[in-house]
Amino acid sequence: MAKIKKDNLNVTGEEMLNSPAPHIHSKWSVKRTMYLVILALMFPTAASIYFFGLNAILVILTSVLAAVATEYLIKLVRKKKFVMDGSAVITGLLLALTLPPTLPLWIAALGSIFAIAIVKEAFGGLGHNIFNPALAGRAFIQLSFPAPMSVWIAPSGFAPDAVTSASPLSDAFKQIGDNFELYMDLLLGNTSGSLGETSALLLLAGGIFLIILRIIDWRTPLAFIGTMAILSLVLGQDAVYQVLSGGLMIGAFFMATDYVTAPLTRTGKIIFGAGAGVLTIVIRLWGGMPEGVCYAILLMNAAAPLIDRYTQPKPYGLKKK
Amino acid sequence: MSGFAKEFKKGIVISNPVFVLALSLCPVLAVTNTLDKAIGMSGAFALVIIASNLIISLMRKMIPDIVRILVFIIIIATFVSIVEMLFQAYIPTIYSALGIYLSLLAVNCLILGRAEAFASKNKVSDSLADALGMSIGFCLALILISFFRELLGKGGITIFGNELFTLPVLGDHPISVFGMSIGAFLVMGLLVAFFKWIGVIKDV
Amino acid sequence: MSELFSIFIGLALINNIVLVQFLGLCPVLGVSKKLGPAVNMGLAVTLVIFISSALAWLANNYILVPLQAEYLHLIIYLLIIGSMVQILEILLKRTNEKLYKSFGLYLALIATNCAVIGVLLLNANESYNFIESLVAALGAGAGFTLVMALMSGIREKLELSNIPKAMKGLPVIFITAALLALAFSGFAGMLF
Amino acid sequence: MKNNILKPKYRGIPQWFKIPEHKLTATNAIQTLPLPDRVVIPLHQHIGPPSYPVIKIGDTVLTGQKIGDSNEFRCVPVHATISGKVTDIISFKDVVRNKEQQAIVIESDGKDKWIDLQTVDDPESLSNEEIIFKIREAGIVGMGGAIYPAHLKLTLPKNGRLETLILNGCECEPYVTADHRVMLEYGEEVISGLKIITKLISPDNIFIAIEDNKPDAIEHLTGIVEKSSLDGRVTIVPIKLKYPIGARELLVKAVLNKEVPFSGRCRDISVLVHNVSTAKAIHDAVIEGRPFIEEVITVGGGVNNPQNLLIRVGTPVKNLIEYCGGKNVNVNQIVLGGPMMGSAITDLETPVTKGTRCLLLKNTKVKAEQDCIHCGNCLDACSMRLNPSLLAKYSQSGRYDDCGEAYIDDCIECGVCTYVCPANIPITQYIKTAKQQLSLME
Repeated sequence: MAKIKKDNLNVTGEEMLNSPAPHIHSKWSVKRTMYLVILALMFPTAASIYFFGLNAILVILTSVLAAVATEYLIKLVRKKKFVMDGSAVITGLLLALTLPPTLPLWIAALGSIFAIAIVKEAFGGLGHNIFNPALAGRAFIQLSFPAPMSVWIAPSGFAPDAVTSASPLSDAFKQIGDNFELYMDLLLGNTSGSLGETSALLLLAGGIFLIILRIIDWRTPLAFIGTMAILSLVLGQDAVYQVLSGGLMIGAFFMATDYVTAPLTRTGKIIFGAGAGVLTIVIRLWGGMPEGVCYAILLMNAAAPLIDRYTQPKPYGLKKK
Repeated sequence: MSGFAKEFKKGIVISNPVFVLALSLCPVLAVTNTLDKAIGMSGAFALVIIASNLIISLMRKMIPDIVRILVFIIIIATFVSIVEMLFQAYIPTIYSALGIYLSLLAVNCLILGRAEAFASKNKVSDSLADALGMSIGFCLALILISFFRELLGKGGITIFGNELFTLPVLGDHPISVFGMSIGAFLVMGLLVAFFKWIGVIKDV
Repeated sequence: MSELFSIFIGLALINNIVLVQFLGLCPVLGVSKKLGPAVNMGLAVTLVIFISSALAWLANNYILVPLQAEYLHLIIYLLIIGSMVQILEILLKRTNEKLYKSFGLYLALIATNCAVIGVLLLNANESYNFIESLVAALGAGAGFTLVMALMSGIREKLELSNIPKAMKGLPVIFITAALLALAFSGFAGMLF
Repeated sequence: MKNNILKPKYRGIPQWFKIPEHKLTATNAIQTLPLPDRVVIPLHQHIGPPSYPVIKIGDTVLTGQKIGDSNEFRCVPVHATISGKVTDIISFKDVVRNKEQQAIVIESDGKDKWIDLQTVDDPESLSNEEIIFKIREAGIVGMGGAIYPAHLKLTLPKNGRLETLILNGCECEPYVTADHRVMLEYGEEVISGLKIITKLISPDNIFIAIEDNKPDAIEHLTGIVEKSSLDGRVTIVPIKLKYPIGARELLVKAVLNKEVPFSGRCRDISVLVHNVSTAKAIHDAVIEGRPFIEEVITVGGGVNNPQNLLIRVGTPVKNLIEYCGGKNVNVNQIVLGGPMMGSAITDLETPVTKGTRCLLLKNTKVKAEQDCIHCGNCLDACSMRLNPSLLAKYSQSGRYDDCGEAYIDDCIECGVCTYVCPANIPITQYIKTAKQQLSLME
């Protein structure tokens, strides 16, 4: 039995590629996804620079650069190829957007380093982390430096005279103003607060942009914000205020939808969002922390593998037992 | 004497009770936020393990096999109670800082483990060497962990009220997380990873 | 009532027995590879803590205090736990073979679990009354079971991850515990 | 009487994962490829036990003469597809089934002398057993991709019957237009084949499922049905085109809103699915007595002149490419089968076998595999409601038993998960590996 002779096999003598099926591929890629998220994050980033001027630019730059540099160094130490896939930029940017504008820059950098080195790379890098790096980074510096992490200034753009004021979620602020004006300020972002938490409208715009492009699933933010609104009403709180203030918008659209740390399944995403909503309201109303979104999402991150486990879709044709 | 040296060295490096065996972690992590507490705990640990190893090794032929674990626990618990009373009487600040973790030495897997695996089967001098080696290994690990936790979590090092030095920026803004349980897990994890990375610890 | 709730939440979430007080770490490191065994271990520990808390409170208040022999409490507690684990094992084996098979293995381990003795010592330190001791026991058990379940879920996911060589095994579990504790710090200062 | 038109009940994967159709050859009439000088006919072109040579090296064979067979009932014979001399029996690496097998090489004498064909005018004059025997002897296999022997599907279970017959005119793979052209140009034969199948299994309901991107085929077949004796018994179902709706599991869902039981067959819910080209082959075998030696194949992608060709089984790929004007310069990959499920070949002498519907030449850029980012695309896109990312991870770390517990048997290897994966993970390949390992363990 002779094999087909090799020499007359290939008419042109070119080597043909042998790769497994399928032989076509969609436009989806990790880089595309990441850069679209960065694009969506430009809405709140622009708002933060508009409202907090130079402070915002410095904090954002420090945080992003520290994140990228840390990732680069760790890949160097691990002798792995560094890919500028944008995930480190997202982590740095998201972290910066949860920080107060006047935070000492070295603290912002420390948060970024912790987020990338411990929360992400220690587990093997992108795709392997259990907790959202930006949120864990924020929780880390919140716990370490409670004082500088709760200095809030009124939005004054590039004007030099920053005035400290109460954060929207602190009790003092709850007394002021007539409701409609407060809502408008929260919506537009004309309030004190973390860099990216100010303008609910622009965060919503970024989130809807990602939902339309199918980068994120609408279920998580809807379940998150919906649970918050319903629970606020049930518990006799101002629902509009609870939804618009603090980090809920950025948390619901950009943090809770983080692929790596949220459940895979659709049912799981709803449970994840709803669970985060319940925890947020519990921490806001009864907890000692000023804001609950960050911890609520981190706690749900820990539960995500379990949620995934119990919400696997029923395969085609499988009869219920 | 070579047997003594071997058993002694084993406890410090090759099977360091904390980093390699990952035993008796609850006192290790709970008391390492300051150097003072770590040293206090190491002292208590050394007293209990040396005394109980000695007694158990001496009595090893008398203890009936079937109740040996119970007897070990009672012997160890007795020594722990004695150490507790000593600490309470002579160094009350450290006694109250250590809290329930001092009592928890009684169910320390390491002490019980050495009693069961070594002291009850070996002659007195070897058991003593084993206990000494384990104590020093335990002490070194505790000091290492607490050094980093105190340095970062307090921004400087203070031993028994004497301030040794303070870090420039962190002195004013210490990373207080390192004083909390999070810091304990973090430092422990990173230290074990570091030892694995430089090859001191092999995969178990 | 709210006081009891605070005790429960305190041990289960705020000062979680594993993540903040480091009690019961050995099983969290050892038996949390798969969800089923982890939860079984958690439930077994809860049961043992609950029963031994009751016995320890009785022993403390009706034997040790009247006799002014509180210095013996450590030895008494250890005896209570040891004998109780032994009795439970025998009872389970006689009555429910299936439950014994799923629990039995862990019961022996529980005798030296610092979570159990730790809760008894904490109860004594805080001088809780009988009901409070029981609630504290339940809270500690719930906190322990919760962490066991979360940890095993995470570890099943980590099994499939590409963890750096030096981080594999213990280090990554410690880091996970650290981050879990960080997440639990959100409950700090919670008041009802 | 008018045949009713039914709305499909299942619409396939979400819209945003839709795969471009590229059906560029839909209007190109089928052309007959000139006879090759040499054919290589593998002996195992079906699912089931292989056949063995019944001729010797040096024998002279006629077109349509049986050259390989075995006594096994589940085996189908293979036939000489040109007349000439058997020059060799070689060992042949079958890329489609990824195994080594025997193949018979025939050098053409250029005359294409056929064996005597026994024609039958009226299939009603034959008994069911005779028809099934004829179908087996003709070596017909399912043309939908499963290459399962047709006569086995048509043999009714003991004391059982099949209530529903679905004729599958869905051709969901991009580029492929072979079935589309068969329906347009051999419509009469297809319906004649359908009649024979109907006679064999006498189903209660007959459906013809055609995707809605082929309105001409729907219209054409409707016209023929209305003129035939089947008028009134057939329901035409226009299916929304979404890959992989042509797979029988999903077609059954779309047409009947029923699911084939897990690791079961269509037969378990009393359904029979047959491809339109199989129906045509059945007509050829029963009415014209011709064995299955010809098939229609689309040559698409990077050739100068994409075509639908009627070719003889065993023709080397090289001949097809040359007939279509040669390949473009930037082509670096040749795929036998569609772009989603086909196999890449590196050897232009590779013969086209039974059931191959497409030859695709394309330029592929290999992208490096990255780590899974848990985006859930594969989960959302999987028509079988599996968790492909988990299956791939289990397979990657060698945990094949866990793959089995995650219902890997349900996977139809359609390739959509891999298509939508942003991290370029060859999920389908991992799943295939795991399936292979699992079958080895048994």
